[in-house]
Amino acid sequence: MINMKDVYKKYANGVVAANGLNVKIAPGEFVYVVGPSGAGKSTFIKMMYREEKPTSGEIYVDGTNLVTLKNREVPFVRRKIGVVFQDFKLLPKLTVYENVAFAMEVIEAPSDSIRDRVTEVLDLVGLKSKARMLPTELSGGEQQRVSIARSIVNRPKVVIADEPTGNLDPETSWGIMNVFKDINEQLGTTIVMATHNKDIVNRIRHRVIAIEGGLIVRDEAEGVYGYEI
Amino acid sequence: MINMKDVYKKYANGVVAANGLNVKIAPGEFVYVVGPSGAGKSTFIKMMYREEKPTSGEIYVDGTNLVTLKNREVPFVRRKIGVVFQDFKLLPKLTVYENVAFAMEVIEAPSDSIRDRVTEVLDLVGLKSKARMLPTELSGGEQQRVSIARSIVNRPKVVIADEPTGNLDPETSWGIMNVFKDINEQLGTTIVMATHNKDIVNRIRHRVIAIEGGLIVRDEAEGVYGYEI
Amino acid sequence: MKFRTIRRHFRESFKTLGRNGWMTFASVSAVTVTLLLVGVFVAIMLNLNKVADDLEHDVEMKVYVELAADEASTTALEDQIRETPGVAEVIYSSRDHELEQMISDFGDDLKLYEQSNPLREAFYVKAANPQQTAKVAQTIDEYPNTYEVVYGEGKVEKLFDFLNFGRTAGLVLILALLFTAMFLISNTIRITIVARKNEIGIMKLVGASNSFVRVPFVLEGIWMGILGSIIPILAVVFGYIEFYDYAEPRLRGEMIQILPPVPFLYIVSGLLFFMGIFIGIWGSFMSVRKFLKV
Amino acid sequence: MKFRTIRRHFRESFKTLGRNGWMTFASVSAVTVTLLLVGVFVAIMLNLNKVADDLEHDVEMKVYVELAADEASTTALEDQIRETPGVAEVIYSSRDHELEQMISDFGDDLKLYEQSNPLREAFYVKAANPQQTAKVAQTIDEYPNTYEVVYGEGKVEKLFDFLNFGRTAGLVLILALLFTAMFLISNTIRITIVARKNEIGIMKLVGASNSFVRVPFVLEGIWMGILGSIIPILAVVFGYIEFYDYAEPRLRGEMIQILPPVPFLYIVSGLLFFMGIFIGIWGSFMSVRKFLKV
Ligand SMILES: Nc1ncnc2c1ncn2[C@@H]1O[C@H](COP(=O)(O)OP(=O)(O)OP(=O)(O)O)[C@@H](O)[C@H]1O
Ligand SMILES: Nc1ncnc2c1ncn2[C@@H]1O[C@H](COP(=O)(O)OP(=O)(O)OP(=O)(O)O)[C@@H](O)[C@H]1O
Ligand SMILES: [Mg+2]
Ligand SMILES: [Mg+2]
Repeated sequence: MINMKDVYKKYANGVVAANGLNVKIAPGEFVYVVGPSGAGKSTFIKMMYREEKPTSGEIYVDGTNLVTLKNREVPFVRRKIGVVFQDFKLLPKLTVYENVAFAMEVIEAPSDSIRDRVTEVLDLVGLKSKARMLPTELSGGEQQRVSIARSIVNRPKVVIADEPTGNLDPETSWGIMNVFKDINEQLGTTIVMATHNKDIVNRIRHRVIAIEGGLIVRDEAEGVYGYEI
Repeated sequence: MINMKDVYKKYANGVVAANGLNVKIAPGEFVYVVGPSGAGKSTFIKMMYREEKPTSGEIYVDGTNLVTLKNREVPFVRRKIGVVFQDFKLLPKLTVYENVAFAMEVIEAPSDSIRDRVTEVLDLVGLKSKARMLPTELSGGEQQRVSIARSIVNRPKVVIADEPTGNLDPETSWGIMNVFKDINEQLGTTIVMATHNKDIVNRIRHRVIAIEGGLIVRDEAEGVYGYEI
Repeated sequence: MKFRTIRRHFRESFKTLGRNGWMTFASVSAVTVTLLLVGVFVAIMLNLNKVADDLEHDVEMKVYVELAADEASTTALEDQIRETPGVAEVIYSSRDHELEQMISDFGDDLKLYEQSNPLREAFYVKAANPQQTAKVAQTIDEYPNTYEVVYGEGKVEKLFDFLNFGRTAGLVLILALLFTAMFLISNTIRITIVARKNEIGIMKLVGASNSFVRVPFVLEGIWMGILGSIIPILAVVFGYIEFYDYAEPRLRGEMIQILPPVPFLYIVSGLLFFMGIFIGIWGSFMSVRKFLKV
Repeated sequence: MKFRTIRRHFRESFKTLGRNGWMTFASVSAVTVTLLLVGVFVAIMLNLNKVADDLEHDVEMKVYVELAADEASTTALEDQIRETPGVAEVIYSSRDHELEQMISDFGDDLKLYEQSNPLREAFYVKAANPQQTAKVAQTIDEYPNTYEVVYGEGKVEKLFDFLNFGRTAGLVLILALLFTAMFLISNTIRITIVARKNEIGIMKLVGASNSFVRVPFVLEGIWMGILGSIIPILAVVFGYIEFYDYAEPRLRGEMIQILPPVPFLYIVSGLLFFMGIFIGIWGSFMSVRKFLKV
C-alpha cells in the first residue's frame, strides 16, 4: 500500500528530517511510528499524502508515484487517505459537523449519505452533542477527536494519524484505539499511527517503526514502544 | 497563592465548564489537574490568568482579585504567572529565541540578561540548536517545548501548564518534569499542571485535583491518576 | 462537477459571506467607496467632455457678403455654403440685424446709423467638425459674392488645443482611476484571502481539488461585487437626477448643456455593476490561485 | 517606558515590516495608489479653482463718458472711479481705440467712420471683488459725466452662479476624496491587523500591556505611511513640473493661468506626506485597539 525507497528530506532551513527511509507497508497493516521529539515522524507521515515532497527517493501509495504525480492529481490520492493531523487542522469557520462533512462534500457524496455518515462518526468519537459547535468552542481533546472523525468518515483505504491521542485522556484514547482497531480489522484499512503513547503501543501489539534523526532504527512486527525509562 | 471560591463558568454557547469550583493552592505547591477530555481542566486553568472570566465566584491569585481586576491591571498579574498553553500560542513571525525573549521584553528586562537567560532556558528544554528557527519549522514537540521555555523564563511565582507533555515522547517528558521539579523545589514556584499522563502522575506523586463535568470530584495530596483501564 | 456540488458551492459562498462578518464588510465597503468614487468622477468627466463638445460646437465663422450682391445672389451664396462639404449650419443675418448687434455692443449712439446702415449682410456658419473650421472658411472665401470670412483665427486654434489636451487628460485620468479602483479592490480582497490562506491549505490537504476550493471564493467575490455596487449605483442615479433637475432649467438656452439622465445613467450604472462583479471575480480568482499549491 | 523598550519597539516595528512581506506590500501599495489619486486630483482641483478665479477676474464693466465732457472732467471722472471703494483697475479707452475695436468686430467697412467717429470714450473698470461688480457699477453710474455703465447684466450673474457652484462642488469632491482615501487606507491596514489578531491575543496573554502591543503597530503604521507617500509625492512633483513647463509658455498672455510650482508643490507634498503618516497612525491605532481586550 505504501512503499518508500531511499527517501531523503532536507527542509529549506537545512534540517535533514528523513535521511534515507526504506519502508514497505502492506494493505491492511497496522503500524506504529515511534521516536523522540523532532525525530522525523511527522515528516515521514507528511510525505505519504504529499504535504511534503521528498528531496530525493520514491514514494508509492496504492501504486501511485507521489513524487512524479502532477499537482492536479494530488487531490485524488489524498481522497484515498484519511489524515489525523498533529495540529488538527480544522476549518475554523465551520462547525464540527461541517468540518467532518467537508471531507465528504469533496468527494461529491450525496447529501443524505453525508448526513447519516457524519452523525455516525461523530457518535463514534463521542462528539454527537457538540456537532453544532465551532472548533474554537471545543477543548483540545475534542478538537483532536473531530480531526479523527474527519479522517475516517470516507472509509479511506489508509488512515494516517499523527499522534491522535496526544490530547486525550487514557480512557478516551482507548476508545479511539478501538475505532481504529475496528476499521482495521473489519474494513481492512491500513493504519499508520505516530505516537508517544507507550501504554497503547505495548498493550495493543502491532508493527513498530522507530525513527531517530531521520533514520529507521528499528522495525519490528508486534514490537514494543521501547525507550524504557 | 491561588484561591477559587464558588467559581461558575458558562460559555456563550451554554456549556457549563465550571460548576462551582472551590480550591486553595498554597505557594510552592505542585498540583496535577486530571480528568477526561472536555471535563473543564483548561477552563479551570484559563481562569487563573484571566484568559477567561468566571460567570460568578471569586478568584484570587497572589492576593489579587481577578474578577474585579481592571483591564489595565491584568498584564501585571499575568507577569507573575508563566503559562504553557495547550495549543502552544507561539508568535508565528518570531523565531524560537525571539518568542522566549518576548516574555522578558514585556517586563523590560535588560538586553544582556535577556540574552543569557533565554539561552539558558532553551538549553534546559533541549532547543538551543533551534533558536533561530520559526515555529512553523519545528515539530509539534519542539513547539511545545518553546512554550514551556517561555513560561519559565521570567522565573514566575506560578507556572500553569496545560498538558505540557501532550506532544512529547516519554523521555523528553521526564526531562521537562525534571525542569518543573527543580523550579518547584529550588525557587519555590507554584506549579499547576493539567495532564493526561498517567505514568507521570503516578510516579512523581503530588497533589491531584480531578475534574469531571466542571466539578472537582477528587482532591488528594500525593494522589494517583486514577481512571484505571 | 455534480449539480449537488454546485448547489453546495452556492450555499457555502453565502455562508462564508455571513461568517466572515467583518472581513466581508471590509471588502464590500472598499468596493462601495471605490465605485462611488469612480461613479462620481465618470459622471463629472462625461459631462465635462460634453461641455468641451459644446464649446467646440460654439465655434463659428462669419461670412460677409459683397455689398454689390443682390437678393438672388445672396440666396445663391447661402445655398452654395449649405452645400459645401463639412458645413453643418448656416444662419443668415441681415444688415439690420448686424446693426442691432453693434448697437448693443457699442452703445446707443450708433442708433443714428439706422438711417444709413454701413454694415454688410452676413452668414454665421458652423462646420460639422469644428476642428475643420479653418479649412471650410478657406473654401467659402473663394465663392463669388463672399467679401470676407472671419473666425477668430489664432484664438480658435488655441481653444482646440486646449480642449484636445483636456479631453486627453480626462481620458487618462478616468483610465487611471479605473485602474486604481481595480487595484484597491482586488488588493483588499486579496488581503482577506491571504488571511484565509491556512483554510485553503487545510481544504487542499483534506482532498479538495483546486476548483472545489476556488468556486466558493469566486462566488463570494461576485456577491461582494454586487453588494458593493448597489450604493454607488443608487447614489449616482439619484444624485445625478437631483443635479440635473437643479442645473438643467438654469442652463436652458445656454450654449453649455449637461447630459440628460437617459441613457447616461444606464451607462454609468452598467459600468459600476459590471466593474464590481468583474473585480470581485478577478480579485478572488487571482488571490486564491496563489495558495492552491498545497 | 524604559529607553531600551522604546529601542525595542523601533527594532520590532522594522522587523515586522520586513517579515510581513506581502501584507506590508499590500498596505503600502494601497497607501501609494490612494495618495497618488489624492495628489493628482488635488492638483487638478486647485488649478481649476485658479481658473475660476481668473474667469471671475475677467469680468469688467464699461463706463461710457458723456460726449460733452472735456479732457479735464474725463480725468476727474477717472480719478473719481479710481477712488470708488471696491474698484481695483481702471483702463481708459479713447474714441479711436473704441473704433478700432468695432472695426475688428464688424468689418473694415466701418473704416469710413474714422473721419467722424460716432463713439464715446470709455473706461474699462474691474471690481476688487468681481462679485461686487453690479454694486460698483451702480455707484459709478451716479457720477457726473458718466453716460452709462454696462457689464453684461444677467450674464455675469449666471457666470458667478456657475463658478460658485463649481467651487462648492470641487470642495465637496476633494473632501469626499480625502475621506475616501482615509477610509480605504485605514480599511486596508485594519484588515492586515485583523489577520494578526491572534498574535495580539498571544502578546496580551504573555503579559504585554496595551501600549507594549500597540506602539510597534503604530510605528509600523508610520513607516507604511511614509513609504506609501514617497511615490505619490515624486509623481506629483515631477509630473506637475513637466506639465507646467508644457502649459505655462502656451498660456502666456492668456487670461487663464495655472499655479506656479512654488509654493503649490510644497503644499501638495506636505498634504500627502502628513496624510500618509496620519492615516498610518490612525489606522493602526484604531485597529489594534479592537483586539487588545484579551
Ligand atoms: N517545515 C519545516 N521546515 C523546516 N524544518 C522542519 C519543518 N518541519 C519540521 N522540521 C524539522 O524537521 C525535524 C523533524 O520534524 P518532525 O515534525 O518530523 O518531527 P517529529 O518526529 O514529528 O517530532 P514530534 O514528536 O515532536 O512531533 C525537526 O527537527 C524540525 O525542526
Ligand atoms: N471558548 C469556548 N466557548 C464555548 N465552549 C467552550 C469553550 N472552551 C471550552 N468550551 C467547552 O467547555 C468544556 C470544557 O472545556 P475545557 O477546554 O476546559 O476541557 P479540558 O478539560 O481542557 O479538555 P481537554 O482535556 O480535551 O483539553 C468543553 O465541553 C468545551 O466544549
Ligand atoms: Mg510530529
Ligand atoms: Mg484542555
